[in-house]
Amino acid sequence: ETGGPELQRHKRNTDVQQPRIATESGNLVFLTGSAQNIEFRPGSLGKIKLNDEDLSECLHQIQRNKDDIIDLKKGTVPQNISSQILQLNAKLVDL
Amino acid sequence: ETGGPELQRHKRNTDVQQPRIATESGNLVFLTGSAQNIEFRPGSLGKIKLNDEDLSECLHQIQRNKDDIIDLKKGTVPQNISSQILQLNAKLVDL
Amino acid sequence: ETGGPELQRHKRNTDVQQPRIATESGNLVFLTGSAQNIEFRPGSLGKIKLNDEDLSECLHQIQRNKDDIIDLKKGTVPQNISSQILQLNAKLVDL
Amino acid sequence: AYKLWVPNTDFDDDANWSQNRTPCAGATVEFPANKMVSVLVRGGHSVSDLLLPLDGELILDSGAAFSASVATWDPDCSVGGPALFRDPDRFSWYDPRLWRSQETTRGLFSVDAERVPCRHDDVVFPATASFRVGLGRGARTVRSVSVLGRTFLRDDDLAAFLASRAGRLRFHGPGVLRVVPEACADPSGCVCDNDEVLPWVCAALLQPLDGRCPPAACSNAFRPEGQCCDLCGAIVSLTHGAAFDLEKYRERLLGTFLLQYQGLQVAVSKVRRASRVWEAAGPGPDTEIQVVLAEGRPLAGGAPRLVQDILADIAEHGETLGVVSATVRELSSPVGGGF
Repeated sequence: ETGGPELQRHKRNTDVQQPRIATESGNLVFLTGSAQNIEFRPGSLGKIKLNDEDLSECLHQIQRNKDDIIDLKKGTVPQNISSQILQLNAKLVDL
Repeated sequence: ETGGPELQRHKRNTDVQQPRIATESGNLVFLTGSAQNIEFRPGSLGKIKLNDEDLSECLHQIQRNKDDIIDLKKGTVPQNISSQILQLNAKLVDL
Repeated sequence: ETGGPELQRHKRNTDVQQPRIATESGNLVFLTGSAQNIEFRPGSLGKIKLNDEDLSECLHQIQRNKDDIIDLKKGTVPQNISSQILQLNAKLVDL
Repeated sequence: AYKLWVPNTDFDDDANWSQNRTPCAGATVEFPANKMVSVLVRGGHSVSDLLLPLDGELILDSGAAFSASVATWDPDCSVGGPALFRDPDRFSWYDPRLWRSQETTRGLFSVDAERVPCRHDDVVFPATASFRVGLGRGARTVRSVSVLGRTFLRDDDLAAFLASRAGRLRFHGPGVLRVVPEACADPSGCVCDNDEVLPWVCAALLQPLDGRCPPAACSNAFRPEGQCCDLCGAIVSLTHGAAFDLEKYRERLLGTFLLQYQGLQVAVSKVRRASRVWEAAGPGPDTEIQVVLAEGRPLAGGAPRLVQDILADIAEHGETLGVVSATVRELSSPVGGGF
């Protein structure tokens, strides 16, 4: 008789996969169920550090790199090229 | 009786200041207080991996990208442009 | 009496470092042995999030940035430069 | 019949910790490095240091949390050193104290060998708790095994699970566990088939007593088939016919007689007759029904009267009950008793 509800509860629990902190041959592994996230929410002054690197700082650098690349792609011509071409044009005009 | 204020203080602290590993609807959440960090320090030969990606490798790539962008910004002229301009100059001299 | 062998065993095991979740001045620190990893494995539909940022998305951006930089380095000449150089050539031919 | 595994490896269970209490606020917590274990965490815990096993897992239930203690810690907490998680390998499949069956009704008991899973039992490990089982040596066969909400009825499936990481976290030892999905189809009962493993069962049961049985409180104490230590009371052996129904007979004893006898417990099961060395060799069934009447402590002395009631009942209703004959095998008397 006690088996009934116990088994019932049992069933429900396995459907939602619980997050786990696992160790595998000394490796530390964080796992979640199929649609569940792993989230880091440091306080406003708190950091997430990977060894000595600040992860938020790294992520900001990714964005800055992206922005720089967009600028570069816009084809802002290197200054010395522009000036050389201007000089060439001038010389041709002077012929 | 001494437990009263202690627990009280404890309570307040867990709400605000303590870094925490918690679960929210099956998500695994790492939280820190306003000025506390979460730090991951694998051994010197150990890695930090997101699924199969090596995070340190990713972070190095960010730095490499940044360095490359600095180089690109310096306006190092693409070789074929330089050579074309040299040819133009030569032709003009030969006139 | 059981503590004896238990501590003994512990001693021997410290050669292989146990993964550790520690506190240092209120910071939450995850540590592994010298060749051991720290790994994050959300479910197939789960994400790794830093506050509201999707970390996997960030890592993809690193790769996209890298690809973009490679393209930029190949010296794809900005269009207006190419056309100006073509014009110069044409003028020289017409001399 | 099913057998439910009782002990757990939960973080929140006091019994799993060296000081018989869960780690206090700010504790240093230490798991044995080389013991694989799966540990369910239900509550919130404030720890200053958590040393994990090299292979294992902490499963975080919905209310679970680990927080790093900052300013608050229990001043008594550092007394006695770190909170050590007790050896998760200490639970043996063969330990009768670690199983529960439906026969825990007051007045009924099972002999020790039948308190661990029998050949036709369904074995259930509750997934509301984490656990670890030492399979010991040898091969065990049961009807089914339920683990983590899955019921294994095929041997290949069970073997694959046991070899998986989830399986290795929960089952260990060289022993082999098999399933043969045959229920006991005989209304007269099925032999438990644990004779071979009785030495292991008794070793596990008597381990806290240094392997010695407590002295019986009567003269003529006896040891029933499948029991580790001597009992006081009586054994009645029944030769059963085709109409015998073990469950119905058990209920009959419980309902008709047992309520009148305080302090007496009854175990009814089918046992192999051949194993009794003093049995007169001859034709007949190779099994019999062992009815054990066990006196509690202090001795109430009701066994002889209950034996008479049982014999009288069989004399009157034997044919209906499917009992061919009944023999009183053992009958103890109190030490210096006035019988």
